[in-house]
Amino acid sequence: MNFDPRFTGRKFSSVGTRPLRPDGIDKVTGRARYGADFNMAGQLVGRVLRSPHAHAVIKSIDTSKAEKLAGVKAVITAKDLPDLTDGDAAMYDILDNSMARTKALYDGHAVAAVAAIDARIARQALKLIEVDYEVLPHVTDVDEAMNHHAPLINDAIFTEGLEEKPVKASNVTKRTQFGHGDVHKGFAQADFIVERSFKTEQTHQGYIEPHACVASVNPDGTADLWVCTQGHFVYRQHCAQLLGLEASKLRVTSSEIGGGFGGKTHVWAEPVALALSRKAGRPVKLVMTRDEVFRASGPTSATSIDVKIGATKDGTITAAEATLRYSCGPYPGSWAEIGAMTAFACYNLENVKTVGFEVLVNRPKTAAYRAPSAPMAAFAVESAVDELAHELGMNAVDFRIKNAAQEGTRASYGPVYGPIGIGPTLEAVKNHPHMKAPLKANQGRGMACGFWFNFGGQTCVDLNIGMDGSVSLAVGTVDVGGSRASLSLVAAEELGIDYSQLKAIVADTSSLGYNDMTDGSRGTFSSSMATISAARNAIKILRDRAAQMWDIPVDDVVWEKGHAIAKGEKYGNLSALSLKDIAAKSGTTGGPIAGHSELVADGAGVSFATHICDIEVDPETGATRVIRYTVVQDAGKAVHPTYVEGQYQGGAAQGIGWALNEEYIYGKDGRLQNAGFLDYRIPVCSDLPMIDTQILEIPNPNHPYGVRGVGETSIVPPLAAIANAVSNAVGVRMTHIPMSPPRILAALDAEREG
Amino acid sequence: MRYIRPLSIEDAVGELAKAVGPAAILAGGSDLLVRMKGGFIEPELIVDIKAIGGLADISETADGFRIGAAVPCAVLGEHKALKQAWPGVVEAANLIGSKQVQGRCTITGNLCNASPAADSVPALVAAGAKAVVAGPSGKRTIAVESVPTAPGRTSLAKGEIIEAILLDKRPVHAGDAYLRFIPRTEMDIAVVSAGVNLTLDDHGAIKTARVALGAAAPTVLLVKEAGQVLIGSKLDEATLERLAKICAGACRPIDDKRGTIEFRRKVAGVLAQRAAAIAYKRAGGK
Amino acid sequence: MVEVTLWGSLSAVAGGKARHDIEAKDIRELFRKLAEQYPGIEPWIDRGIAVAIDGTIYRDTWSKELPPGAEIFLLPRLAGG
Amino acid sequence: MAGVAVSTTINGDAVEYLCQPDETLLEVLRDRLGLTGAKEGCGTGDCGACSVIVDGRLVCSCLVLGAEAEGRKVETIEGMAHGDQLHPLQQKFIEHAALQCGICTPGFLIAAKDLLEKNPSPTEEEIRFGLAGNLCRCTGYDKIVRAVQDAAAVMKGA
Repeated sequence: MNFDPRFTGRKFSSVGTRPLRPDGIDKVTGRARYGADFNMAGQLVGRVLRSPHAHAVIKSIDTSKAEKLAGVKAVITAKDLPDLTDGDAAMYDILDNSMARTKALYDGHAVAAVAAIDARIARQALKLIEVDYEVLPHVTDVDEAMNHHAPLINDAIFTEGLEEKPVKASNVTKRTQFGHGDVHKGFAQADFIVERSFKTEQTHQGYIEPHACVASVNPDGTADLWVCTQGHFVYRQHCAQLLGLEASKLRVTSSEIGGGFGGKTHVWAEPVALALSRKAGRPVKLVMTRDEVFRASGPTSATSIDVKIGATKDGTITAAEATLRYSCGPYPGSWAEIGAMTAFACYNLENVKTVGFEVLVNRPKTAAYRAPSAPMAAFAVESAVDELAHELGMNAVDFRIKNAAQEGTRASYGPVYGPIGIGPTLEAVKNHPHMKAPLKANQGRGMACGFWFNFGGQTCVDLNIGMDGSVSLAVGTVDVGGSRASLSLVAAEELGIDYSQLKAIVADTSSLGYNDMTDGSRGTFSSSMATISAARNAIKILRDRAAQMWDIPVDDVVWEKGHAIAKGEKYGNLSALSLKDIAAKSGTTGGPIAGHSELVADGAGVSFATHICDIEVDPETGATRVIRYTVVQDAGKAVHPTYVEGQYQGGAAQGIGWALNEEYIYGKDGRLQNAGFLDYRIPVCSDLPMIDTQILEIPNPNHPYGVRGVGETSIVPPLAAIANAVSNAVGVRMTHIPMSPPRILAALDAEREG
Repeated sequence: MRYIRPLSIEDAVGELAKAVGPAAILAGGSDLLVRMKGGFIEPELIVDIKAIGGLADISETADGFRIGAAVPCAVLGEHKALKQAWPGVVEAANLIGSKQVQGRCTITGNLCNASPAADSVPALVAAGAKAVVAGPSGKRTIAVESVPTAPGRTSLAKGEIIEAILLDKRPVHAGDAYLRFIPRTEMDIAVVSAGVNLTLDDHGAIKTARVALGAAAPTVLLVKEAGQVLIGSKLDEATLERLAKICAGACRPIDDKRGTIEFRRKVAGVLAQRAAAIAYKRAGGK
Repeated sequence: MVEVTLWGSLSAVAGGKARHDIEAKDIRELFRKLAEQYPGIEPWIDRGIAVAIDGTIYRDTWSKELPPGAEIFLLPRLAGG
Repeated sequence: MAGVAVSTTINGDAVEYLCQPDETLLEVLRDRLGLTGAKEGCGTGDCGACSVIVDGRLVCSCLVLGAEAEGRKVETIEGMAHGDQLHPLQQKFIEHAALQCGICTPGFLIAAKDLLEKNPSPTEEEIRFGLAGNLCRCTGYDKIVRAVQDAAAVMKGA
């Protein structure tokens, strides 16, 4: 496809307005159908048996009693799934995580599953399955797992990326390194150096909708899967590959999705549901309980990070270094690598070095969570940057402005930046009234910056024009927060028609070409590019049809404001044809009018944000209260500003929860102790103030409208912004996230006792 | 499994007494249904007591208040006279769970669930509340603090039901208060809590005092020494400091997912001080 | 001829050198030539390598041209949330 | 297990069903009656996504037995709009973008309706504490609170 993605600086009529979303009424009336809201005839209920041990060899599983229970239609274990032992390692891990083959690797790891005629019988059947475990020593802490004496989780893993090939297996799967210059030289030039270690605990995406699917496999090898996912095409590929189905015969329909934030980018129970259906010969509905969601679906990494930053008296950073250790769960990942890349991305550094270590632990497989790995690295770096500014006697914002990356700066992760927004967000924060508002006793203000790459990827869109001139837009990126409204605006903009003439839907995998997931802040960025391309292709056809209707050469027809116009004085008496006029005649001018596009949306512009927050601390109890919060972020171009604000506010709220109260708590037995919303404490309505937003628009040169992804960056600064605010309120540097009241009170007491 | 909805307390007691397998009493269900869902109990008999006459009412008697076992906590908050007489008890009851849970949960259920962190219990213990127990061998009235014996265990015998909680009529110059510490602003279980109930003499000095702590030991603690230290004082700083010290010392807390031993000790003292100040003010002290 | 910089871990399998001068017109040719020269790179390409051209990251557009004099940087292909 | 026969009223309509003694009202609504507007986010009363109103009281339907609905009046999200006329809260939630994924929306709307019926002029703080039993992970609550404020203003004016 010859599609020119370059930014043109056009004036907008639809983009940038705030119309009502097309799925609004369904969602306020309870009609919208989510993962668990769908049923099929003859459907069975699937339930999964999970390991109560953090680490154990599965010696044998006896399912015979469960199979004999009346109402049970299928029981499966890993033996009923393909054995990928000598195949693709990544696919092996995905399947092993869905159903443990030889060892249970974490508390909650699936070991068997049943399908029965109702939930009660299914639960009863699980109790009849006898698993003989040989319990092994376990390790759940990231630092302990790196210790030489730690129990080995996978004895076939030898650390990659070391200069010398290791001779012993290790829980460290990979070492990665980024940076440039010479940090030793840089630190030698510094007048002030701050060096600190930080820890962050594991958090969960905390979507309110548990994973849910309905799977139906037919004897002829065709299958249907209804599922809440961020990427139904990816689920199709994975499920087909894992179960030996042909991808095009497995139709995956994405339901409305009740939150994902990265956690619904991986298959968990879907291969199990398909396998149960195949064995039972009936559709199977499998819905996780909240307990299962926490114990067995994707949390983020727990981390341990060392940071060292040096600067000269005038406030110039001379060197920056970080070592980052990230937990991956029991399977290899690249989480520390992302942390190592993003850690210093906000700054213009002559000498910088980051090293990441990927660490296996007996916890659930780490999954992406909104700008995965970046918030923890930003917490450590932005805390140290604040401390350094303090030591230098410089204002924290001015210090960052002085060292901020700009166009032409070599990023700490390698390449040189194009036009970027870190400087403008800092300037906006400096001038924001929030920075000047007075603080009361026990209150502190903090600010911090954040970076995220943003991604693009494979994208496909169909745009169909009905004979009445209405337009349907079929996209393949799942709508997680209003993208159907944004993409309708883009189509309306390009076609020159009114938003109300359009309706956007998310098409299933059999109706549209492949699309990557809605992840990496790519949904609106990528699908808007494909929508523009599809609309332009449709316009070509519309011009051609108008030319036919007028019987003039198509080159003389231009498209303006939703109309075909005959160009040139000789056509003076031809009045413009609207899209509707042309559509009405389409049956006799060549048939249906549609615009299709398939493309790789590359060139997603990087994204920066700076946040400000005020926190009040009760010095007697360590209780915190968020008094005020402001988000400033570059959107490139805000297609639907209300939903951009929503992304900013939602990310900030998740970051606030992470900073203050959310954490996975494991007992000495390696079992998760807080697998529910009661003790995994996400922010409630009364915990938060209004979250003010300021949208900056520094156009992305690689998108026709200048759009950048906006979904993820907003979760990056809050951990550090809040840590800086708490530290400023109480005068003690907080180095362990979450800053729960017991941790704050302990830090205060330690300080008081001197 | 059977679900029954008896119309009299005698029928309920009779059904419970003759039940062969595990039986459960259902009032608000906010603990029972969670435990059933988690597979922690599988009752063979569920006795819904909400249709029993009188159990869903709050009545004012010559001696004080009688709060039926099936009265949802939200109703306590809507009862003006009760709120005025026992603001600490009512605010404690209104801290349990969310608005949704408030519409269902009961203080009797909160007491019988026997959690050391139950919100209404320290306030009830501080208030000197009593429980009316109906059982196969008749009725008895006991102090609420004698109901829980350990986490999840009560002193109630098979077939016994608490049918009401009794609160005394208030003298002039009386006030109570309850405070808990939670990490969020709502929806959490108390990490530690304190209930204080005071009466004052005509000069504003404390005449009687009861202090109870929650989530500080296996059962809610009535800290008699803490009450004694308040008597005769007008809550001067030295008294408050001693109160905090006694409360911190009386705690026998544990380290768990909600807090540490150190944190609980320290904050128990802080909350007792703050609750005492509120109760004192409510009693008319200056 | 373009100058290509590899990130730390990748340079370890490319003779320990971060900078390489390579005659390549687009990303596809760049990958092919790198793999010819350093066979150890091939599994990395299979797992995913992103190419930053003057700061813009390309993950899948292997037909993307490499303009002479452009800043070319190879990065791991990452996942988002 | 002995089934329990229940006669109740749901959104003004007389409804009869047979349920298991341990079956929750949420399961009955969703699995027996096809009223899937109430969602199960936790099953333990901690998220509010299953909120319904029973005899004028806001409750989590996951913490009510189906058998308990006998003789009661149950209101669910499916009964909130009158025909094609959305309730002002529903309208304002759409206008203010008070929903992103929308899974918590039915519960929030029911809880907000109950809140405004009991307190037609709530302060921001009263709204925040009144809705603290409903978890939202997408919005940070900002736009939800604004939508409720705006709906309250409209309803008072009406």
